[in-house]
Amino acid sequence: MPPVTVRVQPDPFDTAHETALLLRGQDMVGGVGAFTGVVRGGNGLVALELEHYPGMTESQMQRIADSACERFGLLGCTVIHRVGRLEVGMPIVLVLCAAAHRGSAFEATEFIMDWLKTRAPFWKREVFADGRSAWVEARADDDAAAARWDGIVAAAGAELKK
Amino acid sequence: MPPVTVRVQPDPFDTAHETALLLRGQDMVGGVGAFTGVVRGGNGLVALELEHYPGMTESQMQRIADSACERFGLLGCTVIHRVGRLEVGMPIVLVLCAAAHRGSAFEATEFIMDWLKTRAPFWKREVFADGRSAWVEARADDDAAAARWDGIVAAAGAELKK
Amino acid sequence: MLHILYFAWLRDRLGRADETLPLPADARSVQDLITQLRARGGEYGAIFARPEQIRVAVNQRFATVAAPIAANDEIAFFPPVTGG
Amino acid sequence: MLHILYFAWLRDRLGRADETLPLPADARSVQDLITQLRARGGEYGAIFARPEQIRVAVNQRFATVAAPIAANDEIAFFPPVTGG
Repeated sequence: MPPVTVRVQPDPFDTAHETALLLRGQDMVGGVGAFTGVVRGGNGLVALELEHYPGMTESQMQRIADSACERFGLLGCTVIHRVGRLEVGMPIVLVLCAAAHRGSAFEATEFIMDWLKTRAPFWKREVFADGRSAWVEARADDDAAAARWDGIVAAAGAELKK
Repeated sequence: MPPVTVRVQPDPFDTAHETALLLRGQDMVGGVGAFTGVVRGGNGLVALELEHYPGMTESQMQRIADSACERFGLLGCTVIHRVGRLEVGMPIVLVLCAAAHRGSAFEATEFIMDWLKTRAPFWKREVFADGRSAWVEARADDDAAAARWDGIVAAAGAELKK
Repeated sequence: MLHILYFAWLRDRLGRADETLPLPADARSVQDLITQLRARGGEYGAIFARPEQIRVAVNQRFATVAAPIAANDEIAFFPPVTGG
Repeated sequence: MLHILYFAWLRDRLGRADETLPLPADARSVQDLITQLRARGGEYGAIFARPEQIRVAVNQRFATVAAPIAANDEIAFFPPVTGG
């Protein structure tokens, strides 16, 4: 099996360090696709507070990372998701997918992000400058993006209302 | 205009540093798409030697980065391409695209990579363990990938045989 | 005993993060448990009257209302996720 | 004067990275220049007899064989690119 790292942590991550770890000892990697999610401001937002379901989060992240390795023939995969209070402009999530060719690296990175947005048990609360806070609602277009990937994602996240 | 950085250099790049620069002073970025190209081994390859067309390379990279910003509504873009001798496992190229939403960050990163593969004046020579070396030939599937992006890429790279 | 977990606004509105209770006598599925919780009335009644706004996991895997439940299961209720 | 540049295997085979020559009398386009270079014979003849394997840039922009050329232009010949 290729090297897979999944972590949930309050601390920042170091993209360069994680990329170096992913490449270490490998000589058939042609490219690493990456995505860094960032707290986007606007409307007086000052921070997000992220909570998750300890245990389930990590096991689900491991499953989807393994599944991405198999589906896209990855040579390695790293998924790190932060929790706790994160100010505007701070990185929240990092996905790295190493592959022989760039096409599968790009596809796998998008696949994992779509999955994280719709099937990983994290919840965000928005905290505003005036002291208000509110739970973020799920977005229909995230569900649509995840639906592109057919059976695998759907099976991983069957909904209550069925 | 959003911040655009393009560079051609023999030295390694620092992805974390470049990402931090791209995010500095911005508060509407929701995600950064990234791709790191790496020297892939196999068949006794020990290194690539990359040459380029100084002047044209930088101006073409600037054009495509500006065009990606406009086409995908990017909030910033960084493209760094290394030249000279690069051993197996070493990073060659870095593309970072910052956007409000992940869809455009992913698309722009792929767009720029497809363009670099087919329209940026770089050439690779493969150096093998037994001392042989050979220029890499262009790949038809890279042309096909670039063709997805229609007018913009085609116009930037009209071929001699027309 | 069932271990029941609540996350995000379910936890806020119910005022608890988890509870432990015996497997109800007639409860065979998640739907049976939802019916029992709804019968408590108050915030439980309001929340579990609208199962379309809730997701469920049984033993840390997403599940449907039809999923069977058994003693010692961990059942989690939460809103649609918003990570990434 | 035209400044002509050669890259990658064109430079290797021609044994030079660039040359400067007066705009040939009848040369109005890249095609006219290619015809002149081909007429030199030897490696020039062999390479410029097969323009489909060559790309060209005029003043650092990709161009077609139909592109006009003028005195002081920088004309570059090279194989299809392989960066990224």
